[in-house]
Amino acid sequence: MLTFTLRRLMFAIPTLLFISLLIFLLVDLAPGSPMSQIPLTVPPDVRLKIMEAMGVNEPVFVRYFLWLKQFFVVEPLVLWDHWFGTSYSDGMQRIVSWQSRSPVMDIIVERMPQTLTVIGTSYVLGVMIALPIGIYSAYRQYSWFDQIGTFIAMIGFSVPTFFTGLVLILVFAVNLQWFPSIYDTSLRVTDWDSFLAQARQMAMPVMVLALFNAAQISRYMRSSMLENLGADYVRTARAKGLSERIVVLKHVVRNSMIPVVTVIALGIPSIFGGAIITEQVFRVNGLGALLIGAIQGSDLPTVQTLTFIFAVLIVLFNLIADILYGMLDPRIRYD
Amino acid sequence: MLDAKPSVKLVTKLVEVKDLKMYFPIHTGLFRRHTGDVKAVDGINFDIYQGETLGLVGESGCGKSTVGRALLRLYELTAGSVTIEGEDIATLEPEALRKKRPMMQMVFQDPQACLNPRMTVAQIVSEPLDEHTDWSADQKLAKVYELMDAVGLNRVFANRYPHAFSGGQRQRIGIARALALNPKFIVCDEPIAALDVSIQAQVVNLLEDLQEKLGLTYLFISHDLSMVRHIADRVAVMYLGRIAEISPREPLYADPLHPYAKALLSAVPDPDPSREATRQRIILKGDVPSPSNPPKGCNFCTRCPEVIPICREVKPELAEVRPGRFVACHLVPAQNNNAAGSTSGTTVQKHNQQGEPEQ
Amino acid sequence: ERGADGNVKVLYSQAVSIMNAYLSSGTKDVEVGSIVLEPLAGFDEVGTMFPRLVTELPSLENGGIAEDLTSVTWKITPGLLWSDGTAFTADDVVFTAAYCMDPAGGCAQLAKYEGVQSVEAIDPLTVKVTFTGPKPNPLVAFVGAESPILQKAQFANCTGAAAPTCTEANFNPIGTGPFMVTDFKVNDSVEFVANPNYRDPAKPNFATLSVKGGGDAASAARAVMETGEFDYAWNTQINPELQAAMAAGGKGQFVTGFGTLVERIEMNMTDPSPDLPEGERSTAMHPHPILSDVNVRKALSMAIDRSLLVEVGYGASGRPTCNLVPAPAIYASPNTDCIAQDMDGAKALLDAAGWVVGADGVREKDGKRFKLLYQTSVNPVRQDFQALIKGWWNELGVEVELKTIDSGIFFGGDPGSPDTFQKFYADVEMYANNFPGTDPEPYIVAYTCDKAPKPESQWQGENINRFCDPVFDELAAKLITTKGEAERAAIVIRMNEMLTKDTYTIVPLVDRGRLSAHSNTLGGVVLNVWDSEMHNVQDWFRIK
Amino acid sequence: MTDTAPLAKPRSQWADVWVQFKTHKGALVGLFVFVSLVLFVSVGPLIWAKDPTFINPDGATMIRTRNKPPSLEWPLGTDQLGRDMLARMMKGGQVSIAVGLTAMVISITLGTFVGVIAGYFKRLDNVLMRVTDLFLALPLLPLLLVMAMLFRDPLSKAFGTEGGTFLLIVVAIGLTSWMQAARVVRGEVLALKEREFVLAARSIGTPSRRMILRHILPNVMSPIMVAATLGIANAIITESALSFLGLGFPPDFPTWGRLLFDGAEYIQQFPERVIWPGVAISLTVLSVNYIGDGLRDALDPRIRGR
Amino acid sequence: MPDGAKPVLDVRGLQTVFRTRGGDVHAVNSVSFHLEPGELLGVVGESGSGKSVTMMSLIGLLPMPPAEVREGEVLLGDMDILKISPAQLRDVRGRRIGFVFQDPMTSLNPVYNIGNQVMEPLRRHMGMNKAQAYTRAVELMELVGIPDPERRLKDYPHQFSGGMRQRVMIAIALACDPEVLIADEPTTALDVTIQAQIIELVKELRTKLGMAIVWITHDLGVIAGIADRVIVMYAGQVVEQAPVKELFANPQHPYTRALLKTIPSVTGERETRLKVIEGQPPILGAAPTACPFAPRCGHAFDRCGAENPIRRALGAGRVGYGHDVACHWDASKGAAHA
Ligand SMILES: Nc1ncnc2c1ncn2[C@@H]1O[C@H](COP(=O)(O)OP(=O)(O)OP(=O)(O)O)[C@@H](O)[C@H]1O
Ligand SMILES: Nc1ncnc2c1ncn2[C@@H]1O[C@H](COP(=O)(O)OP(=O)(O)OP(=O)(O)O)[C@@H](O)[C@H]1O
Ligand SMILES: [Mg+2]
Ligand SMILES: [Mg+2]
Ligand code: NI
Repeated sequence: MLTFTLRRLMFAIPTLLFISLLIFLLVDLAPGSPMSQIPLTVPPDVRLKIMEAMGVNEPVFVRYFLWLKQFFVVEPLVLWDHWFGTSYSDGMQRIVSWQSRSPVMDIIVERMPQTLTVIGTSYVLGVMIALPIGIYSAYRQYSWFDQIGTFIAMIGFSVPTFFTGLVLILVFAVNLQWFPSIYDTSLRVTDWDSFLAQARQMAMPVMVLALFNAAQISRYMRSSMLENLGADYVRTARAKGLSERIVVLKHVVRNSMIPVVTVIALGIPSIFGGAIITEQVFRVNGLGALLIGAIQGSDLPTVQTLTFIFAVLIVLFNLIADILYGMLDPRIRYD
Repeated sequence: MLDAKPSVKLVTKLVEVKDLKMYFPIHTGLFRRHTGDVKAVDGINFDIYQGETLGLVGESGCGKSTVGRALLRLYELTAGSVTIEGEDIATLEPEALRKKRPMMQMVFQDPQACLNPRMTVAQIVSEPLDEHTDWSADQKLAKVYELMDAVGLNRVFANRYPHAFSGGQRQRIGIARALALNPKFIVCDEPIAALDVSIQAQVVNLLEDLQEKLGLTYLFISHDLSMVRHIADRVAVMYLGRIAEISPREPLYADPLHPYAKALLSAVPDPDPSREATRQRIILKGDVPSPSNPPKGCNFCTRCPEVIPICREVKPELAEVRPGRFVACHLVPAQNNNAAGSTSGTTVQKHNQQGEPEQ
Repeated sequence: ERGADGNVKVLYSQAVSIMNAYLSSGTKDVEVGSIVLEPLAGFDEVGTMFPRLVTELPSLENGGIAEDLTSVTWKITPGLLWSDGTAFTADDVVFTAAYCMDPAGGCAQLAKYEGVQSVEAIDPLTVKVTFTGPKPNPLVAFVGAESPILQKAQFANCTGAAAPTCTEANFNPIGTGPFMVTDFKVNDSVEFVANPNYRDPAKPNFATLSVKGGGDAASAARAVMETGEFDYAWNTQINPELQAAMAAGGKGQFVTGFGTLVERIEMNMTDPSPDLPEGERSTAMHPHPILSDVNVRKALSMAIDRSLLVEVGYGASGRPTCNLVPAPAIYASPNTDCIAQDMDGAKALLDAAGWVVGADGVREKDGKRFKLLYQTSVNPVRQDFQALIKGWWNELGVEVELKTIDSGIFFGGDPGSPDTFQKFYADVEMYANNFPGTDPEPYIVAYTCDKAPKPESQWQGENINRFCDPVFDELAAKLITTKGEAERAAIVIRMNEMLTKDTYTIVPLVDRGRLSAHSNTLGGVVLNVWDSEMHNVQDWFRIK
Repeated sequence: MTDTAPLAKPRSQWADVWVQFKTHKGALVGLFVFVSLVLFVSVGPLIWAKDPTFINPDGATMIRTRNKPPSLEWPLGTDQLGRDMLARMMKGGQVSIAVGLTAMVISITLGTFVGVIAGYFKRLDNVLMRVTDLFLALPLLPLLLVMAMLFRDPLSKAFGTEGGTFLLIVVAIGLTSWMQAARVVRGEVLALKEREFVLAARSIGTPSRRMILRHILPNVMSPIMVAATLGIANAIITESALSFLGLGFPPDFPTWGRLLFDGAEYIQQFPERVIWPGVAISLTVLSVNYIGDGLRDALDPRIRGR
Repeated sequence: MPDGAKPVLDVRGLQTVFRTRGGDVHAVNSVSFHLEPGELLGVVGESGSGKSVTMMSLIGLLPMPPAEVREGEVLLGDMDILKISPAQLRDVRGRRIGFVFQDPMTSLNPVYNIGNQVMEPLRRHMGMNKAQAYTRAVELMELVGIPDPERRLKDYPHQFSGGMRQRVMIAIALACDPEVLIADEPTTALDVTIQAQIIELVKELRTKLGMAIVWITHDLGVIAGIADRVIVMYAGQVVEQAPVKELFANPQHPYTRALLKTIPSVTGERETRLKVIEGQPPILGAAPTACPFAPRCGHAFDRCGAENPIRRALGAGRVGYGHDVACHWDASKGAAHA
């Protein structure tokens, strides 16, 4: 297992480097410039000067290698300094956003909490809803419960989140006034009241995303359960006189989880990627909103850094999914 | 019988297998270094004569299928040579190999799995014709019908899908496919294992009829020893990638020489309660060792009831211990030393194919 | 009383990315920055300049402006303190100029300091700005929210190439304004508290202020007008039906103000045909095969019903206009002859110009079809305008193909992209533009021949239509040296009419007002389109 | 089983599929709904011959006819510019369904191709799977923008604006959504490769190309069908997202996605305007999904064989 | 009762139907048999003849739907286990009736270790705590001949060979000392040498524990070696029942006879040509109105196509005890049965 992990990690490095180069070239080639957010009233010569100061006009490979150095040398050093109070990174140029002129990593760190709480909660909630629904739908295949579950899941797939978000706002924020329509990122949970406030402001975005995630995962769980419910070992378990609850929850679910766990693990990078539309609708302003804003503003350092981190996460969770697979299923061993 | 009725004509070797090795590599570690092998077939020698049926028996996982597949070069051999009609299959170029394929065919173990569920019988049977002839559609169809008649399938079934057939019928489709290009040599890899007793007999009879009619040569792989006794002229007993014994049928069944062959034969239940009650069985203890890590010396030494110290040290070679009987065992001393290691040194006489006495 | 009214919440549909207007000229950054950083003088809601950190405005009368227009002297109000308690001095003003004029700094407001030769501190409370030559409109630097004063002590190490590294200072500048930053989240939210050292001890009325950013205009308006979560929403441009519905809700109200922002159609005077080799498309080398004819352009303008456009797209926050410079009043041409739609007249004009209706209803001339590509940025109102105008032009016998481009690309000016508004690879395009402050000079002189975007200048340039008239160029040269408001206004009006009414090079459509919303419990809001909308946050109060 | 059934006339595989398909109620309803939708958008405009982009050039009339609720004259009402919603729904459906189907075909073809090659040729497996990772990691927006920038004009020149845009959109969607299908197909092929009938074909001497076409592809149809049904939904929604980036069709060109997005602005005053396209998209996705369910069952020999 | 003690298991007129889309499938048709204490009953018949379905109907292991036990009673002692509640039935399964399935490769849950699976019935039925169950599991493993049980209990099924897995299955079935052990083709998937090991093991355990066993197989050789009594099934029905020696010596039903003839043996005369049973097994559909073997039967006459024969005893005794057969033709007379 260890060598398998190491091997995969080793192969991941060239892959990731290549991906990073491609992302860089792609974002650089993409039309749009960091000037698009600047009003037309700013004259062209001033624009050119601003671009120059940002370093936009350097040749692309110079910028790429500078980014590489910043990402792999400077930023880790900054982190080191931060933890151990040293000052190795003094005077080194960090990756700086063209839009806000602040280090991209700081922005990412700043955005992490709301992304993790909102998107993370919705993912966890989605999974928690999806699993029982999937299990029960499969156990009672073609029952009313199953049919309705299928129907709702399909709706969950097909209705875009901007639409569900809007409907929720109109119902719960405008008409019922239960929940705020705008997420307050500076809210700190210190007591029961602020906890309630936090719960209320998370309610709607979490609902929207949980519906979407649950729809997908419940389908996987259902089909996996269906496959395993007919397996021979289930019959063996019944022949031992075990109760249905134990047969299903102990024997079938654990086996059915094997493929589903990898699906769930592979979905986790998308938490960090953020749910772009939902974040915008409710102004959660997490990483997804950061990325989309950066892309619209052609903020190359931010886009590059964020997408590269996502790429790392994708590769990493691919690996984690494989390892989980190996751990859950004793038949698979990676050596 | 072999001795009783010596053949008048000198029989020719169709297939010559020399020191065949088939290893499946195991790669481990950070750099996927080649650290070991599954020695599925570990250096075996035998010949198959024109028109005979060689039975290949042994327990599950001992490498029977691997031998069968290697013979048709469905695997790239690790070492050794397989000469069929004077041409070494192991070294043929892909195109030459493709040209050679019509003369050697295979019938598979699982009649369900070896037929593409989305092709009709006609499509399945004519696939070899599509590949190796440039006949018109009508010619092919005519040949397909002819083949279906030959294996006893109603022509009406030509447009059906495999799922609509019983196991025995499916196996006939597989046989028809194998016959399409008029092969000389057919590897039958457990063709009856998945079938019902009553249907096994139908398939075996069919194979025998075809052999008689077309002069085919079979390698008949099975672990059903009673069926092998019925169909094979000579039988090879394999254990853990090596051949333990090759003998003509009757002497083997009457008097197995290798301890493993003895155990194997004694384990076959007899459908006669009175005989079954009195029969003495040799029950082997323990499990088959892993083919990736076979024991030193004789590979049967871990389970052999008659094991002696030398077995654990020295690998016994296959040697002719009685006329036509080859055994790899230290306990069975060779009578004729110069024949050690190979069957090629002696002229094994073919037992009469047609003249099986009608007792 | 300072801080008595608790918290006020402001919503910007574009999020704030930096508080330092010199590093980003995005309107939202400038406006939110103005809560902390102040210029020496600002504009009020009618566009009149007034002193903020100085005792009086420099003028020829009080000697603040030199007779020869080559220098300005500012007198700083005594006793002013930065929010950290240190004294505000002339050095800070001098430093600010140096900060922005540093060639390596990439200052976004460099245009404000154009023509400035030097800035010096005469004494701690007197600053003198010297220009390279006579400057008819000298009160530009240090005036308006775009050119606020930075604290020297805080930014001393942040000049030139080091400017972007001072994240802390850029996010949390020390200022003289009514509030100070306590928490800054990039592109998300900013938290403020009242500045204890603010010059008016009774203000601001609110103890804290929060600015949240992101989302779209409709939901921003909703947060004020329907759910009441916010007190003020900036730039809530939504369709008139929704405006009406929300206004009826009773939780808040919309406020409108008109500035200089004009939605217009620009006619391409050069040939954008894709058949031309790259580098010759939309350049002066090839005049436009159809639109070069002034009557054709006029007919296209006459076919448009501007009132209807306003009604569909803007409601109360827009009004039809025929001018490129709609305000301030003295600069605005009285021309209104484009307001009434005249379809028949337009058809007659085209007939006269030789464009006759062909078999399929599309006009032709010399075997050439009257077909236009009409592009604009992605925006629901613009798409409605496109559809409406296309309908009218179809009625005229003109075939119209529509195209929309993401605004990031359209306005991005990337010379590599074919879709920027400067490249203008279309026959007509629509967008809005305005000018900062009250002086239209830089805005109007941009239409001289040499300012046309072309490959040699990396497609930079503000003369989007590639309009070229020597008479206009002469007027432009004259304007730059003319002093006296009335004389300048006459020239501007003339130039404006040359571009619009005389040649229909630019077809103005709508004078777009600013539409913002505030809740009924927020008092003291005065919408100011000439300066920051936050120009008087210190006066805001809670209506109880 | 069928062995002793009276000797029926030989049926083609598709006839069998249809027989099995018919027993799946959901699939039949889905098929009916989908065919109705296709008829609605294709035959509908012939019956309801209003121009979906027609705006009354007379301002006064236009103002009077905007934002109308459903009535006899405008069965689905009118939009904010007085355009007939019924005509727009039909026209929009043509584009959405065409884009959905074509983009799905492209993404499935690509995904199947990559999946089959990766699964079948062991040497290419690692490379292709890393390419799949790469596509998963690439930021889609810049990718689409670059594609539009590079290919929009040449395509428009070659196929006209609409044709060019259509091609660009379907290719863009196809290129960015094949990864899931590729992963699924690869897994399936890996398993299929071990099946004995593939070995049987090899013993006959069938070369790789024909092996894939004859033996592998027909047997990965079931997972492909599933991916296909999800693909249509994805493509219809992605198309609408593209038009907001200005990468889609010209703005006066209605599509369901765009109608839904435009209608969202008016949801409070005229909710029907979002309901029409919303229901249409959901119905399409639902019906295609049920059809896919039915097809998957019908194509599965284990089920069909029962 | 004329023959022996009171049966431990008595099955009467069992009928099981599968409701499928293509109509009902009558997989088991009025099957009756009984099992005496300490007896080993062999059940033979070709694939699809309803052997497994019969046994699984007894303890409700068939998926319902589509399966449905229409009629019959199954007396375990004095209790009709078809009529008891699901909870009571669960107390019977594993506790009083142990079950060994056909395919050892898939019958164990791959994700739990062997120990866990062996201990499960012990804890469920015997109320043992973990430690007790563990001790017992070790004993059981030793009983079925698995060396080094302490270590092997921690292993997972895939680490066991087929034969060892089947031993584990047997250990699980024996865990609670059931009165009845039902072994459904326990050796079909195994090699001859391993099969011999398992048969040897069961014989040994039977003498040691004295339970009644039902042994399903289609290998007559195995039956000959271990069974006391045999029932032959064809198309969901019992066509013949007899003590093992009697059956081999004096088969009555044409199917049994044909079956016995098809098997080649390793000893004795080698046939030049194998005998076959011509034709195909019937398709199970509606309840049979004719003898299902009639189409393949050499002795069939018109009555066979019109009436499904019921089991009749040969000689003295009654059906189910001694020798009985379901056939219109009387082999001993060589003529139709009266
Ligand atoms: N492709 C392969 N890769 C690695 N090992 C293999 C492969 N194919 C077969 N083996 C191993 O080679 C050995 C022999 O396998 P083979 O299939 O030839 O056995 P067999 O005698 O045919 O068994 P059975 O009677 O079960 O068919 C086994 O241990 C098997 O696990
Ligand atoms: N779920 C089901 N639905 C419909 N028919 C079924 C189902 N399960 C079993 N059958 C039918 O019941 C009949 C009896 O099957 P059973 O498994 O008992 O046969 P068997 O005698 O055990 O055969 P084998 O020796 O192959 O195990 C078969 O014809 C089979 O087709
Ligand atoms: Mg094999
Ligand atoms: Mg069975
Ligand atoms: Ni069938």
